[in-house]
Amino acid sequence: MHSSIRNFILPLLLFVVTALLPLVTSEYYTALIVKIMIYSLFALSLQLLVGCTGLISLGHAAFFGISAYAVTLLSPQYESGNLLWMLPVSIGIAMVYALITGALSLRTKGVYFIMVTLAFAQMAYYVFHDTKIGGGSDGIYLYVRPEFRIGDWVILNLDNAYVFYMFVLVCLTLTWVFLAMLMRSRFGAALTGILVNEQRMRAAGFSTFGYKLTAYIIASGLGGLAGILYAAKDGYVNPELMNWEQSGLVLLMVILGGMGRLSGAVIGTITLILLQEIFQSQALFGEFAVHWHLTFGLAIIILVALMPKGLIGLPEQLRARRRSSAGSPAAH
Amino acid sequence: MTVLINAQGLNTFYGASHVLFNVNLKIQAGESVGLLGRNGMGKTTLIRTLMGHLRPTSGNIVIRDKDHTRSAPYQVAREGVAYVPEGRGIFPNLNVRENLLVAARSGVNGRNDWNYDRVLETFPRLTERLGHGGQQLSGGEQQMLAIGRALMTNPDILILDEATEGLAPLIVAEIWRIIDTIRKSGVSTLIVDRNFRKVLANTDRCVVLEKGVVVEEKDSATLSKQPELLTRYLGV
Amino acid sequence: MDPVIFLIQCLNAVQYGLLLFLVASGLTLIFGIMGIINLAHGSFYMIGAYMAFALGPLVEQYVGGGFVTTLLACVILSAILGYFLEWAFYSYLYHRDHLQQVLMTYGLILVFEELRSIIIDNDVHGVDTPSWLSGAISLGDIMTYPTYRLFISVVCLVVAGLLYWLLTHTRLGMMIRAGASNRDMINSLGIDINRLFRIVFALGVALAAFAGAIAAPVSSVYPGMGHSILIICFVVVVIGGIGSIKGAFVAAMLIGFVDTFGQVLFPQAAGVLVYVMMAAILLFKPEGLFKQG
Amino acid sequence: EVKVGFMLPYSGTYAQLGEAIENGFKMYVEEQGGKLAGQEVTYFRVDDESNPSKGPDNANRLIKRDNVDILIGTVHSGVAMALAKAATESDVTLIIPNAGAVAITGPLCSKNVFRSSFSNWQPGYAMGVVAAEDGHKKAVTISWNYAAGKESTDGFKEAFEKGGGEVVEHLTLPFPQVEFQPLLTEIASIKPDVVYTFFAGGGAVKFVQDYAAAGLKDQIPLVGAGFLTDGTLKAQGESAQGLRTALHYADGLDNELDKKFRENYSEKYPDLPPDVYAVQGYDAAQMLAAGMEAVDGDVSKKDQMRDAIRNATIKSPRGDFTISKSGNPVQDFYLREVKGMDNVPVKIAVEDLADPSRGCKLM
Amino acid sequence: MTQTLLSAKNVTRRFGGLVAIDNVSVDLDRGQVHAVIGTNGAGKSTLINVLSGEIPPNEGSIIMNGTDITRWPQPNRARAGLGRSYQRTTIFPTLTVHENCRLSAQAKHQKFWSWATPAKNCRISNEAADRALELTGLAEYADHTAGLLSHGGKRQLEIAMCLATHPTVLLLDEPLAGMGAEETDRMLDLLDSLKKEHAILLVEHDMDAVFRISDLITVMVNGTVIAHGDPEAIRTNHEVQTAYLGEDE
Ligand SMILES: Nc1ncnc2c1ncn2[C@@H]1O[C@H](COP(=O)(O)OP(=O)(O)OP(=O)(O)O)[C@@H](O)[C@H]1O
Ligand SMILES: Nc1ncnc2c1ncn2[C@@H]1O[C@H](COP(=O)(O)OP(=O)(O)OP(=O)(O)O)[C@@H](O)[C@H]1O
Ligand SMILES: [Mg+2]
Ligand SMILES: [Mg+2]
Repeated sequence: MHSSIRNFILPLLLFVVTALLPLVTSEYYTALIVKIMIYSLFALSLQLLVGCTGLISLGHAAFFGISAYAVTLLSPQYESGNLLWMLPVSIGIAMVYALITGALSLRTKGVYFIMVTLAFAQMAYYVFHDTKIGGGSDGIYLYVRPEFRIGDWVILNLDNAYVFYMFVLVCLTLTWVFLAMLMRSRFGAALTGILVNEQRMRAAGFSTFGYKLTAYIIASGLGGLAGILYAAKDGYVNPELMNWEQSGLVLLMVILGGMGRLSGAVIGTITLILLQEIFQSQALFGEFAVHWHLTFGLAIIILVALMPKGLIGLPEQLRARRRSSAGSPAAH
Repeated sequence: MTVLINAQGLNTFYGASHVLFNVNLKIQAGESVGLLGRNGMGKTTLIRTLMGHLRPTSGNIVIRDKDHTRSAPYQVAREGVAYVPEGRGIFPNLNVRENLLVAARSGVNGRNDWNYDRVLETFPRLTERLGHGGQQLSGGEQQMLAIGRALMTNPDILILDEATEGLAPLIVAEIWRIIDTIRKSGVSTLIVDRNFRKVLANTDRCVVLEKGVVVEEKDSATLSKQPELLTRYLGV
Repeated sequence: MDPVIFLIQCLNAVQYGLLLFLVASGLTLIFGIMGIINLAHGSFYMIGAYMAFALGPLVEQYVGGGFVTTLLACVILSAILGYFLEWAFYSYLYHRDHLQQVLMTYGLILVFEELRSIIIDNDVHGVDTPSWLSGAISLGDIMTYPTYRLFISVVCLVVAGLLYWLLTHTRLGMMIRAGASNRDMINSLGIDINRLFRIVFALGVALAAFAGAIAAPVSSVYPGMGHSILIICFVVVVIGGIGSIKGAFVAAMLIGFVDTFGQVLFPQAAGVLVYVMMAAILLFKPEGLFKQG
Repeated sequence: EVKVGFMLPYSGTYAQLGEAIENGFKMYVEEQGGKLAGQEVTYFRVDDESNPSKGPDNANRLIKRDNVDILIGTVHSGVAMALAKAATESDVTLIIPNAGAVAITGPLCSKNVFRSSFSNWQPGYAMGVVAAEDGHKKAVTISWNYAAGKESTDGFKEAFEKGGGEVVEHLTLPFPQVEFQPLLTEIASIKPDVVYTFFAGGGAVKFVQDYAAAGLKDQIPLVGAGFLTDGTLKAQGESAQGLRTALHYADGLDNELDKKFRENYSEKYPDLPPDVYAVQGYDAAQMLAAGMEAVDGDVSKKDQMRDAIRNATIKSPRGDFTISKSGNPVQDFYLREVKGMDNVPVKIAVEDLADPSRGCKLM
Repeated sequence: MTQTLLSAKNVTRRFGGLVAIDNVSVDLDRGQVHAVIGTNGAGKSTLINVLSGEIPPNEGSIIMNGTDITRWPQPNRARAGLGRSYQRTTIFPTLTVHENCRLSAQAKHQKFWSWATPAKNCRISNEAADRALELTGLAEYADHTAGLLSHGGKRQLEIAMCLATHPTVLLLDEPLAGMGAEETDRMLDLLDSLKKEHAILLVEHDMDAVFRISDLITVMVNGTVIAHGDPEAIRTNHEVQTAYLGEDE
């Protein structure tokens, strides 16, 4: 009984509540929730790499940006594009880029991997920044939100704010469910094994390269999905979407939330975005809100100092503290 | 004879699991003590507690009349305690020569018996591999290096946790011979080794741990004449 | 390209490479050898530059010294800052996941930038070249080359040499490297690793700040200056092979050449060339050019 | 009451500009007694961090959270693009006090978007006219490899080649790199008659210093869009003396309004120079005032208000200017020369220069 | 009627200038424990690394069941039935003991397309894991976190993980190191029972154990084979005594 509440009823409740939120919150907060959901999806996709497989990528924004650009460029200029084919194609483009760059970057390990992924992302960045493909450094507009349609029958029109909200929510939920199932499956177990000790996995008979590459491509595809949603949300894409700072931001979300658990990515995202929101708020901080980087930075430092396992480790940490007041390994 | 290490009533935890229960251990200067017990009984834990890597929840550790219960490992080491850990702890990114030189130090009262040349004389195999990184050594070579490195600190007491693991019989014999010389030169030793016969033969006294409790503490000579005890505690 | 211009471009490349090395050298120490992923390194560079800007007049007024005194003051102050920061922030992170350092240092970047904006301002400032170095040498028929840039190059070479010697030929260097790979063990050998790391960290910060201060007259000081230098420094360290001073030096030179000639020969692709080079090198040498150990 | 939202950079490279714009704007409002067309003005501000990827969200903070009536922003072109898009979508009036992206008043122009500053094309064009008049035949242009740089140098090229010269080479380096030495060497090897450049902020300081240090300053005249020497003179020091640039503003214009503006501004913000950014902020407020006067302060009459702005003549410290159909100022561009800490006007380079606004459907 | 499951023919491996194994040939037959002993740094672990595919040989070939597998990557060899243990403990420290074994066992049934079924429900893998733990005497620690085991416990787990993959050829690198007397006995019994079905290569420095259990012994010194034969021949071989065993105590 207890576990079924935890595993089924609670998430369902959460879903329903989130789905109903736009009815009570203002337009702005609805948009904020959409933003949080998109970034959560983005962070989840990175969690698959960083927390679940141990592949720390500092170039994940490339896929976010590539798909965002793809959907923008594929859309006809003055009418609504059809996501039914644009969605898979845009994600597919990101995945093809992931296949090529992943096959190359996975030859390296550790910090070297971090830097190679960064390099490939910067290449994508400069392609869009320095050439005219996508409007150069100024970026380009997606004038009309895309929709799902078959023939003339419009299934989902994302121009409607609530439809879009629900669409993002469903994407996020499906991604979560998909990743949760994935991580419990044999494939996921193998990823965990690679995270912990790749050498042993190979000795046992796992071709780890294939696993890592698959994980890399899946993560990129999901990152691309987030990018598409982002482009649809704002109708504007810019090369900065795939800059290393964007990659760094989503990495921070994962680290802050805690690594290895899906909820970590989401909690990290929510926290980071809300903190930014709060410290920037003139209503709360008055004139000092201009210096929000200071308060935000300090908040991050404090969070790290107090929570060695990220935000999701917090309950565990508190329980452990209550249990044994002393007698841990000496901290030298 | 002066007491070098005197640990009283040690209780050590890993998180919530209680591993050492009221352990007492006293080592005199020049004395050689063996630590016996099956796998997982807490031998390594006891050593790490003595070294200051783990902090006991209760009990106290006195080394040379100074309280070191809450000291950091480097403070303990500076009292002339050298440690060859289980798993060797070689610095993989330093070559053999550097692994040795980084540890070089004269002993507590300025003794300088052990230096680079003497260590290499003792382990000629290392001489051939001076420029190689620690990571590239064979298992046995690493073990020699770890012992050599500990000796470079000119210790008064040498703690060997499974120091002969992975060594060829010839070398093992050599190491026991060295332990014997070290012992004869007045350096105390605390030895954990799976070859209990050798331990018994090379120590003055043995402490037997079972589930974190000291269950036996006897002269090595006496203990070796009591096979029933050995069977009970070591399963042989 | 005519040969004179080609030679001048080579000179530019070397000089840029040397400057890059100087900035990256502190990072080599902290990141490559101590294993701390310190994103705030760019901020230390920025702090050094701003110190040179802010302290210059003060030093002149109260101490009476010139440029060298200012540099010295920067180095000392930043070393103290580094020592304090290690104690206050970094020392908690060694036994944690490496990625937590990334998060913490990110927080520090924000704090430093904002403090800079509050304490100094958001303006662009120039720092004067000391008069005894303000001359120029003529190159080709219409170009000249400032003496100060040569001075920087010489300083870079000296720093490179010192650092190489410190790390590979002194016991301190061995201890640092040993401590980075196994803190517990070096501790067991009687070395106070905490203090050692604090000192090394201070040294790394001082190096970064020194680079900022000495580069200030040619780069001027401006908000966000630390930001732009950070990534390229990581690229230098990684291409060279983590933990290798020699590697960092070679990598910085390589980048100097690729960047210089890239801008001239392939202007459209100049932005990506460095990254293409890094990717290519790492694909063939997955551990950088001169991996340690 | 009218709600004005500032979306400006308050941190990072452009923070200083953001501050100047806000100051200028507020100063005009205060000169009117804190009211525009009888309406109390309340301000909201958001730091845009000059980060386009946060642009849409930041814009929505003001539009949706704070429900502002008027948007003022911003400095960075990419962010301005995002802002223009968000403003158009929510039909909020936007006055851009700096960003010069040509597209905003070109193909993307919209009836709710105005600019109180310039388009990147304009200063380049003005400078090109002068450079050709001066008899230069062979020019090299240099800028970062980004849209603003390209647009500015294109403007220069258009005028310069119309005047009989030729741009032989367009040099670029990746944004925001500041290692100019290789390109300076390249310039020395081409030996053009004149070099036109578009840099701003830290890049401008360093470029001017390096150009002088490389010994090129005395050999090949350096000209540029005015930002090359605006707000950067103190840092550039000796190396900027004598440089000629084109901009819609200069220090010490022969104009009563300007004298008063500078006096008041210096009194109010003694630490800050009365620069072109402050003027652009000041004029943004004037444009808004002109619009609001026409509707008696009822900002909900959006169309009327916007028409009024389009038809207004603004009495600016920079000299009077009108606004084109695309929303961009039609204004005089001055040729200025650096003397001491000032950009002294030499002459009017081009009178009433209008951006061609190619592709704008409102034209 | 012995059946050779794995053989190395004239294998050489160099590290820079160092010849770690020099022209070594070994045959592993079903039903035999083939011990490789030798001085430290003789190249025993390197031999295992080359056989298991961890590193490629510079020269020579490796044949498994009549197939040349010299160019096969390690995972393929493992799936073909080559199991190995490591001299330096190589386990999954953050997983439980049981999960360690289950994950190893799963290598034979990867099915990474079946994403709907949780890995922990894989019956075959679970059974293989249970059996491996039973055999190595770790059953009571099944739920412990592997990284928190004592050194000896980890060594046992190392073997259990190797067994869980159901290999036909076992390459064991010092399996007895770190084990207490009791565990040693158990392990030797286990090897004895396994050898009927498997070919076992045993690298070990515990001479009592080696002589007790092995059928064939190869002795290496500095990368070359100096002796090869049954235990009695080796024990009395003078060269082996001076190079490796030391004079009988
Ligand atoms: N880091 C740890 N966290 C939790 N428990 C631990 C940890 N390290 C060891 N233990 C447990 O503490 C007990 C004692 O371990 P210890 O390593 O001291 O045994 P040992 O006597 O040295 O065994 P061995 O002979 O196998 O080395 C074991 O049950 C082990 O599982
Ligand atoms: N990756 C490597 N790079 C360079 N040299 C290596 C490498 N691996 C092993 N060696 C060297 O090759 C030789 C053989 O090593 P190996 O590990 O095979 O010895 P071993 O017989 O297993 O010894 P031990 O019994 O001590 O474990 C040693 O001298 C070792 O230093
Ligand atoms: Mg132990
Ligand atoms: Mg070995």
